[in-house]
This record gives sequence, structure tokens and C-alpha cells, in this order.
Amino acid sequence: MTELIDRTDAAAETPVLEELSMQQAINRALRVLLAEDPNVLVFGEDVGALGGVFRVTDGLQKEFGDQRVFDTPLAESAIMGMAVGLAMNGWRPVPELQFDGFAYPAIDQIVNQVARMNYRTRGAAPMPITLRLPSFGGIQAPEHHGESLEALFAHTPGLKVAAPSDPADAYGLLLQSVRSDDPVVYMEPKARYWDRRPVRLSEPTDPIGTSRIVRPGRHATLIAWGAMVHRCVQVAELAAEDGVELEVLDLRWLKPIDAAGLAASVARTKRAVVVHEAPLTAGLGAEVATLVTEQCFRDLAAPVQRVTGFDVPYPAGPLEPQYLPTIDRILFAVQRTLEY
Amino acid sequence: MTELIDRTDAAAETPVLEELSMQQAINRALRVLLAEDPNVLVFGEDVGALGGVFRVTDGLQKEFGDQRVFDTPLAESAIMGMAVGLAMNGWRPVPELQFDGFAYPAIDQIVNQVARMNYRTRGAAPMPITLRLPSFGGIQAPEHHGESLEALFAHTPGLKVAAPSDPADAYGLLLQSVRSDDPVVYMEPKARYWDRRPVRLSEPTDPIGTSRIVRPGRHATLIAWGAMVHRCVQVAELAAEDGVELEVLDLRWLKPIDAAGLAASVARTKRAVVVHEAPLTAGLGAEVATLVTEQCFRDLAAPVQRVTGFDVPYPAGPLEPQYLPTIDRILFAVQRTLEY
Amino acid sequence: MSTHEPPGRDSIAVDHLPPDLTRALYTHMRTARDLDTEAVALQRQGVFPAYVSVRGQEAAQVASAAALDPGRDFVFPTYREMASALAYGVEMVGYMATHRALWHGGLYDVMESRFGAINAVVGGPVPHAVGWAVGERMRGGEGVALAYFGDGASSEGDVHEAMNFAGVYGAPVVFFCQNNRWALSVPNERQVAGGSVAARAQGYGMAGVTVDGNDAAAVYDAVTEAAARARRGGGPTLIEALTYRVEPHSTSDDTGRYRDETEADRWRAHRDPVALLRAALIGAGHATDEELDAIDARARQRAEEIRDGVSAAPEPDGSELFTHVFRETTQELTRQRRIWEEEVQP
Amino acid sequence: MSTHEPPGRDSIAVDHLPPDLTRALYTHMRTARDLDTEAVALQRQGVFPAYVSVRGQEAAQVASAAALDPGRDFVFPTYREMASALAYGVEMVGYMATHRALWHGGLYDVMESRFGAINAVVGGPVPHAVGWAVGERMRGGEGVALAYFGDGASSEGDVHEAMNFAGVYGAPVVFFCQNNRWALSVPNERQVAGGSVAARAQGYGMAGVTVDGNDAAAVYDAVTEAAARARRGGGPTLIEALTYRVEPHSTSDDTGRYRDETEADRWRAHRDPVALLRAALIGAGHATDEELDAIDARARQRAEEIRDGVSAAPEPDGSELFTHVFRETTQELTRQRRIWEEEVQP
Ligand SMILES: Cc1ncc(C[n+]2csc(CCOP(=O)(O)OP(=O)(O)O)c2C)c(N)n1
Ligand SMILES: Cc1ncc(C[n+]2csc(CCOP(=O)(O)OP(=O)(O)O)c2C)c(N)n1
Ligand SMILES: [Mg+2]
Ligand SMILES: [Mg+2]
Repeated sequence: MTELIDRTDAAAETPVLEELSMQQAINRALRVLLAEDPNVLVFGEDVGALGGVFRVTDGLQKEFGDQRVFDTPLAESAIMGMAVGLAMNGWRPVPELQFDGFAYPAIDQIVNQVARMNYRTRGAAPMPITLRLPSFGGIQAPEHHGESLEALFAHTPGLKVAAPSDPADAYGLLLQSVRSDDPVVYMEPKARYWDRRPVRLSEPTDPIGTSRIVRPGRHATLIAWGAMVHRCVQVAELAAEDGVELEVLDLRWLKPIDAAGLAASVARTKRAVVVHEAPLTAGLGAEVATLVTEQCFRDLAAPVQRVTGFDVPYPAGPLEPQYLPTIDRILFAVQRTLEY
Repeated sequence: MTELIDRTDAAAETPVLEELSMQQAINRALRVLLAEDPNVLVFGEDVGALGGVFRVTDGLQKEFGDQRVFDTPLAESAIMGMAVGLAMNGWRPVPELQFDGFAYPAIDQIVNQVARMNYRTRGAAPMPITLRLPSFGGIQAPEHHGESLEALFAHTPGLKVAAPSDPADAYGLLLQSVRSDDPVVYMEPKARYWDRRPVRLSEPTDPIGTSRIVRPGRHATLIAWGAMVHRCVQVAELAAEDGVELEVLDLRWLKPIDAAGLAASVARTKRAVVVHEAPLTAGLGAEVATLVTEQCFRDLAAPVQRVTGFDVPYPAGPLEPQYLPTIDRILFAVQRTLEY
Repeated sequence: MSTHEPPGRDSIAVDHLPPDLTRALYTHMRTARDLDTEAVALQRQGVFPAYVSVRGQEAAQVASAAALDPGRDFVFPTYREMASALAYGVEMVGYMATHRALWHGGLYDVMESRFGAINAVVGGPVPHAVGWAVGERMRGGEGVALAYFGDGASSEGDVHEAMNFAGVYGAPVVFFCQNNRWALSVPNERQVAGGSVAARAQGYGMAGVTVDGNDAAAVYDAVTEAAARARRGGGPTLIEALTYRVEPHSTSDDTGRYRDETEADRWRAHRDPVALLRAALIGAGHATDEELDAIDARARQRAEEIRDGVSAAPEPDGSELFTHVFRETTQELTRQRRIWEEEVQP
Repeated sequence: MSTHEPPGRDSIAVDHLPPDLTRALYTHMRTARDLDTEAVALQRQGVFPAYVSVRGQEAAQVASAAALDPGRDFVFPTYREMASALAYGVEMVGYMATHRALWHGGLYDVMESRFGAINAVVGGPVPHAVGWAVGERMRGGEGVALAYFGDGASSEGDVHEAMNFAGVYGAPVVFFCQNNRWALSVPNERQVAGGSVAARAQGYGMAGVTVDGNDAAAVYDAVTEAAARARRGGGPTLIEALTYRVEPHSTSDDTGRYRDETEADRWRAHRDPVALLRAALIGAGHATDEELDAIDARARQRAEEIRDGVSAAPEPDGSELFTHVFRETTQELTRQRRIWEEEVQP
């Protein structure tokens, strides 16, 4: 399938510096994908004329027609089930589920069908499906609009999971995800959709599963993904004022996890804090902490610290900032690890 | 609700030693519960006349009538959704979902409704629901009949999660789960259903969230739940022949996890191996390893070892024994931790 | 074959109903309309982060709720049943608190109100109604459960499973679909295969009824009949109330992207349920213009009181994050609460 | 109002169909019957850990599959479509391998067979058929998707969502329900509200057809018509084939716990689809007793060959645990595979 695709044009252009939000960068990636591969289909609730509730699919239906970009009825399980059937008929589906919390009705199709079909058919029926899922919290939204499902997806054999933290990465990771012949859950940090910054949109070069050092440092490594990367950078800037140099590692790929990248950083810094929005217990932070500990046991000066959402249902407006990892909580954890 | 219940009879009897399988012990617990509390309802697919595909509900419909014990149509989401409504009308639902892998269609109701309703209503609408879920693998069953969903449930705020490993505990934990006013996912290890042993069925005494040392030892702690407890005991017996004394800790409650119990054991043994059937990445083993490491960092002589299912979909018959943690793999891990 | 041509009738009749009742319906609808207007304003002022309007659906909501008995029935709402809540007697400051994002689900007492928590999962609460109803019959009660849902929700698997359960168990449920023609940006034609939600009823062996959702009397009659049937053991009914979402889906929505407003304008101009009922009351001699003006004034006052109440309501304390997770909390949660106290508490 | 009174007719007619076709149907049904018998025996011998019999459903399965075009259509089966697989031309040793638990989903090539992987999630594959069909029309193909499901499966949300999608998109799908009256231990009366799966079709604006599932000719006609309609753009059809599960749900089941066998006995004695078809072939002059005996002998031989093939099939190598998880494997999986090689490999 991929052989037919001509990417020379996109790749040849030297990317220019542009001021773009993540939401625009994702939109641009979708445009590239729809243009380069006639098998790519974008569908979901309200992704057509409306352009999605976050306008991520804005203008795509107009540009590519209502066969390539179309609305579905309001039924998440069927959206993912339809993706399976489309993939079996040679398409490359890029479904959207409108919000993280509404992925739950589709979990059966995702776990029992999408993630397993290649295995079940011993490679006969690959599932080149990318599920776009507006994810995580921080926008004071209604219930079920602020959930973090990465631990569930990462625990599911057969799925890959990406979570970009800035516009340029959002662009590159989406190109990789959709071009991959494996199913990918692509988690978009809603809280960063409107973050505009000067970026060069370019073809991805790092292989799937590579993390990224967003800010180098030597006293401890802060490990995060999605919107928490930005928060960790803020923490690092504050800590730097006190002479503490924190390295910020953006995991980006939550499956496969860049174990080597984690080890390389923490082997240098000897200390690590992992930060995520999801509740603590059985969150992906436990996996990250364990991977770090398994690999850097002798180097570690302190146990990996976890700063996460609390083990409570995602709360409404005024309580949201008290639920999400705050700058203070991350700083306390840094202090604990430094003083251990 | 609980005030009305008379448990003196059950509690007063001195338990006698009987030879019982886990499947019978669970059946007995359900009988006690149905008898002691007129609000307890048992329902699910084929739990009535058939007595469940594992005969766990055998004879209950005959004894308590088809209002208290009843079949449902084949729809997992509605089974859990119905449980919510029944709870709001004062009942104490004990639904069964027929197999672990068929809990996925009900995940939305479990996560977004059952687990949250008490929170959403600020305590007005408690959910004293116990979901009985035949779980885990080891019986060479068809696809979706060997899954381990504990990480997902443990990660869900508002749920408690139990997984007994033998008939006596199965009895006690089920009494506790159903009498609790919080929702509990009670995971029954299918591979141990037919394990008969002499037991005394008695009222539970340890509070919810207490682990249990199944076999004391001093060189390392093996941590497991469900059917893997039995396997760890076998490993400990083998290791003892070589003079290695392994402690086997049955976690039993996968949420809340007995962090203090884990710490107490590993503080003594200095070494830990966690064993589970679920795939490695983001499995509950990561949480257990992290809890141990957080609490015993200075004591630990080696990183906590994980012996788990591989990151692959649960396989069919002949590959199952190669997927599940084998005695050999656990022994290798013990060796690694001893020689670290 | 759309069921949605605006019925065209620009008048309704209430003559067969008691004047007390029709005036009460009018009072609730008028109050809901005013409260809705206040809520939109609060959103513009930044007091509410977002709001979902019920404008144009007041008849469907108020008349359906008023046909129930809040002493023994139980209502399972979605996120758009403000007017139902009002008519059913829910404490409205607590209800509106959800729109100020003070607490998902609202701050009213769900069990005392017999009006379930506000539920944002489309289709999700429908099986709850069936469970409640099955449980009600088992205990020999005479209550009826009413489940609200939208035309979009009718596509969800949960709604089908719930209807099938209700049919199999003969449960006393009223499935009340407000077909406001839109599910966010998607119209009925691309949402409801076959074009009629009510037509699905037959496939479950239950009564299916299509009713003009902007005709308060017609809605009241349909729900009264369905509830009576359920109460006497006749099983579930599916009612589809045809109405129109004249406002955007929520204050975050932009209808300009996906629909022409002429249809909405027609509904506003000719099918406004409050105006229709007002005219019918006068026509039937149930009230004079002056009496209705007095009702309007009281409605406005009540709406303003609720508005002021919700604006002034205290924010929940952060400790409430931890209070309601379990009935019996855990050591781990207590530990986390301590972290919150030490590291977060404002 | 049960749709399930055994139709009573103890004969069927095939006169209107070409003799080649009816003999082919008979051949497949006879082979499936023998293979089924062999499979039950293999389970008793411990070669298969378990088996789900298709006995009594051969007409429903064979005739529906035979009405399709394996060159362009695509079938989405459940776990009980052995006879369909056979009739559709699936490589049967690979198919039966699933019952020896060699590989979930079977060892035949799903894409080459145009017969989806064996799927154990009740209702789960039905939306796949809709997706395939939507995709087929988008690329201008003329293929039709057929989704098999049971009476029990009709209760699942996925089946509803799939039918609604198919209706909205006008997708070329045949929803083929084998109503064998039982979903494990639960009979239709406590499963299918309203009593008829086919009656649900109307609610989606699609054609609904009830057919005698033990009449191969009637099933063939119904599916032929539905597939033709779908192919010419007429959209989906829901067919309910009334049949009976004369055997236990699976070899692990014990029907004595939940049903009286007299009804099953009646179906066995008077409604056996193979016997009915045999008599009809002779009645229509499509074959003589001797010809049919010859077919029977060949069927038996083929069944035995498949039996021997599956009994002798090699077990998959343990490394296959890791081979098909991803198209592009990961370092972590490679590491785990190394652990398997070092610590597990037999
Ligand atoms: C399960 C689920 N999926 C998606 C959403 C996002 N969403 C909220 S409202 C809505 C449209 C609902 O339409 P309808 O059921 O007709 O109700 P209405 O808004 O018209 O009252 C959508 C898609 C949701 N809340 N829940
Ligand atoms: C989602 C799901 N829930 C439960 C099961 C367990 N189960 C397997 S077959 C079966 C009964 C299915 O009945 P029906 O759909 O009528 O098909 P039949 O077995 O009669 O062919 C059940 C409950 C399953 N496989 N999948
Ligand atoms: Mg609507
Ligand atoms: Mg059946």
C-alpha cells in the first residue's frame, strides 16, 4: 500500500518558520496525509462541516470531499468497528473519538478488535488505523472531557500510543502514526491546542518510540508527556533560578516507551520525577518509574518520584487546578529527590 | 441498609473443616449473602437455571427464586447499567460478566457510571455493586477468555478490586466485597475454580486492603494474586530444596493495595519478584514494584523483578503455557535478584 | 421520509386539561425560558464556562416532567434537562451549579429529588432507568422511571440494550427522546436510519409514540398515558417528541459552520412552545393576559433569584476531591489527601 | 407472540432452483454434517479442547454463504459458522484448527478467503461488515458484506450501532441472524424483546425478512435477493433465519440444566435441514437416491480428510507469540522474545 505513495514533494520543501497552534499543526498533518494517500479517511462525530469541536479537521471536508472526510452517527463503538472493516477493505482510517472519556464505549472494539486483528489473522489483516483522541484535562470542561487513558492503551498488546506536547511534534508524530501499518492511539493534549509558537513543520526523522530531551539539565530528570511537558519546563525554569538544572524529557511515545532514552538521561542525572495527569495508582508513571529503576538501579540516588493526578474522578472547574500536578507539587518532589 | 442485616447466625457457628473447591466456596458465599440481605440480587448471562458457565451460581435460582437470581439478555453494558439503576433503587447488585474479555463492552458503564456515581452525587447515590468476573487464563479457553484486567480496574478511581487465590479467601473476600457499600470488582481465577482443598469457611476478619503471607521466607518476597499465588508457592517449594527461603505474599486486594504489607515483607527480605498473568507494560506489577521501591529504596538489594505475561494478545492452547509466567521464569528472576 | 417537517400548526389546544395544570406548565416553561436567558448571559459574563440552552424545548421538558409523580417516580436526565428539573421540583441553584462547573452532576440531592445526576455520557443513563424500574417492580412499588435522551443518543448501543432489557422484563420505563433534529452538527438525516426514533419501539414489542414536542398538552398527554400504562404493569413506552434545537448545541458551538438558520428561524417564529401555550391558555379561557403577565413577572423574579443564587454559591472546598470517592476511604487516599493539604491546599 | 413455532412443514421445495446449485448445497450441507460429527468425536477424544456444533443449522449457513460471490463479497463470521466457511470455499483444515486451539481466529488466510477471522466477541464483528461495505462503495466496488450473528447477539449494542450506520450510509450489507432459539441457556422469550429480530429492520428503514432457516432454498433466495439489492445500491437487509440449536451450546454445555429436549427432538425428527433438502432434491428430480448416496460418500471422505488434516496439523511455534503483534515490531517486544528464547522455549 505504502509503495504507491509519493512523499517527495512534502519532503523536498525546506520547512519554513511559521507561527502555528498545535490544533493548526495537526490540521496541516491531516491535509498532508489526505493528499499523499488516497486511502486515508478521516471520520468521526462532527468532524465534517463543523470541523470537529476543536476545529482540528477544519476545512478538510471542503478540500477533500465528503467521502474522504465524513461525519458518523453518535456511536463510538461503531466508529472503531467501522474502522476495522474499512482497514480490511484497504483503507487507512483516521477516526476521531470526540473526547477521551467517550473512548470508553469503544474500548471493546479498540482492545478486542483493532489491537488484535493483525495477530488474530497472523498478519493477513493489518490495522493501519490511527485513532485521534483529544485527551487530558486542564480546560475546565464538563465531566468525561478531561481523562487520561494512556495507561489502558499502553497496557494493550498490539497498540502503539503517541502523545505530542507541541505543534511541531504533533505534526511529525501524526504523520508517523498514520503512515504506520500498526494501530496507533494518538492522544492530543487539549490544553495545548491553542498554544501558538513559531515552528517548522517537517517530516519526522526520529523513529517511532523515541523520546526527546526538551531541556537539558543535570540534577534530575523530569519525565512527562502531553501538556505536562510544558508544566515541567516551567518548573525547570523556576528551579534554574535556584541553580537546580532539571532535564525535561518528553516521552512522546507511550508505547513503545523509549527505555534506552530514559536510562541515558537518568544515568546522568541520578534522579527522576515522572509527572502525569492520570490518577496515581496503576498509572503510566509506575511503568516509567519501574523502567528507570530496572535500568538505573545502582545509579539512582533516590526512588523515582511520581507527581500525578490524585486517585479521584476528574473534578469540575475550581477543583481541576488542585487535582492536576501543580508547579509546587513538582518542585516539592524535586526537592524530595535532591534531599533523599 | 446494612443495619437491618442479621449476621449473628453465620458468625456464631464455628466453621468446620470441609473439602471444597473455590467454585463451591464462592457459591456458598453467595448463598450466605442472598440469605442475610434481601436486597442482594445475583444476575448476568446464564447465571439462572444453568448456574453460570462455571456453575458458580449453581442452585441459587432454585433456592432464592428467579427475582433474586436471574438471567439477563446478552448485553454487558446494560448489565452494569442496570446494576446502577438497581443500586439507586436500594438494591445490592451482584452482577456477573461471563468472562474477563467480555467486560470490555461494559467498561464505559463501569468506569464512567459505577465508579463515579457516589462521587458525582456527593454521596447521595452509593453503588454497593460487586461485579463478579471470572478472570485470568490457564484453562486453554477460546479467545477473550483468559484476560487480566486488573490494571484497568485498579487505575479507575472509585473502584475496589479483589482477587482471591484459594477457596477460603474466595469466600471471605466475597462476603466483604458484597457487604461493602463501595463498588468492588471481584476477579475469580478460573484456573483455580476446581482446586479442592480442606478449608474452614469463616467470616472475614482482616480489613479490606490487607494482603496475606501465604508462606514465610527470608531471601526474597514473591508477590502475586489469583492463580499465580499457587505457582509462586510451587516455586518457593522448589527453591527451598536449594535452601532458598522465599516468602510468598498474596496481594488479594489489588485496590486498595496493601502498601504497608508489601513494605514490611520486603524490608525483611530485601528482594522482591512480582508475578502476574497480564502483559508486562503498564501492568499492575509496575505499580507494585514502584510501591515497594518507594518504600524500601534503601533496603532493596536489587530492583524488583517482574515476571509477567508478554506484551502480546493472549494466545491459544499450546502457546498459553509459554505465555504465562512459568516456574522456570520465576526461578530465573529469583536468581537474578539474589545475584544482583 | 423525514418526520421533521415542522408540523406547521401554529396553534395548540389545551382545552381538555385542567386550567391549574396548564397554568403550572406555563409557569415552569416561562421560568425555564427566563433562566435559560440568564444562563446564556452568565456564560457571556464569564460566570459559566459554558452552557447548553434548552430554548425551544421547554414544552417537551416541562410537560414530560409534570406528567410524573415526583413522590414515587424517578427521572434520569442528560445534560440538557434544565426545564425538566425545574418542573420536577429540583432545587435549581444546585442544578445550575453544574453549569458554573462547581460540581459535575449538580449540587442538588439526587435521591431526595428523585432526579438523577446530570449525566454527560450520551446514552449512558438510559440503562440506569431500566435497572431502577426493574428494581421498582421487584419491590412491588408503583414508581415509573423516565429516561431522557436525544436523537443523537438513539444511535448509541446502550440505548438499544436498555430498550431490549425493558421489553424483556416488562419494566415500567418511559423512554423519552427529545428529537431536536440536531446532534451537535449532525441532522437527523445522517443520524437516525429510517428517520424515526419512535418507529424503533415496534421492534422491541413496545408502544411507540410520536408527539409534537412543542405542544405542551400533547406531550403531557403522551407521558401521562405511558406512565399510567407502565404503572399498571403494561411495560415500557418509547415517546419521540419532535422539537427543534433553535440555539447552538452549547455556547461553544458555531451553527454557521453547518446549518442555515432559516429553519431555526421558522421554529422560533411559529413554533415557540411558550408562545404557543400562552395563546392556547387564553384561547381556552384558562388565563387572561393580565394573569399571564403576572406569572411572567414571577417567573422572571424566580429566574433571577436562581441566577443570583448560583452566581453567589460557594466553590466546593478542595478536600471534597477526596470525600466522595468511596463510602469507606482507603489509607492510600488519606495519604494523598495529606499531600493535597501540604502541597496544594490554597 | 413467538415467531418460533416450528414452521411445521416437514418438506421444502427446491424446484425453482438449478439442479447444479441444489446438489452443491446438499454436498456442502452433508459435508458439514459429517465434519461436525467428526469434530464432536475429536472433542471426546481430547484432540479438541471444546467444540461448538453447527448441527441443524447447515441450511442457514450453507445456503447463505452459497448465495454470495466469494470473488468480490466478504463474510464476517462468529464462532459458529463452520458450514458457511465450507460452502464459501475456506481452507477447512485451517478453519478447524481454531477448535484444536491452535490459533484463535483460525489458520486460513482471511483476506484470500474473503471470510473474516473467527470472532468470539458476540456482536463484535457486525460493525466490521458495515465498515467493509462502506469502504466497498467508496471505491466503487460491487462487493457485499454479510455479517453473521445469533439471536443472543441481537441484544448487543454493537449490532444496533452497526445497523444504524448501515442504514444511514446505505451500505451494501446483509445482516444475517441465525435465530437458533437459544443463546447458551437463554431462550428467545427472555432475550429478544418483541420476539422478532427481523422486525427491528423497519426501525432502521431497511428491509427485514424472516425465513425458514432449515429450508436451504428459502435461505438461498432470501440472501440472493438481499445481496442483489445491496449490489445495486439498495442498501442493507436484515434476514432472520429461524432455526434451532439441536445440540448443546458447546461440548462444555449441559442442556439438561435449562431445557426440555422434546422441542429439540421435534426439530431433529421433522426439521432436519439435510434430510429436508435430500427429500426435496429427489422430489424435484434434481438427483436420484444413488447420486445422493455417492455425494454422501464423497462428503464423508472429505470430512475425514479435514479431520485427519486438523488432527495432524503442527502446533504453532512459540515464537509466533511475538511475530504478529505489530507489523513493525518494537525493541521491547524483541527483548521479551529474547527472554522467551532463553527462559521458556521448549
Ligand atoms: C458517549 C458520548 N459521545 C459523545 C459525546 C459528545 N457530545 C455531547 S452532546 C453530543 C450531541 C448529542 O446529541 P443529542 O443526543 O441529539 O442531544 P442534544 O444535544 O441534541 O440534546 C455529543 C456528540 C458525549 N457527551 N457522550
Ligand atoms: C460479548 C460476549 N459476551 C458473552 C459471550 C459468551 N457467550 C458466548 S456464546 C454466547 C451465546 C450466544 O448466543 P447467540 O448469539 O444466540 O449465538 P449461538 O451461540 O446461538 O450461535 C455467550 C453468552 C461472548 N462470547 N461475547
Ligand atoms: Mg439532538
Ligand atoms: Mg442463538
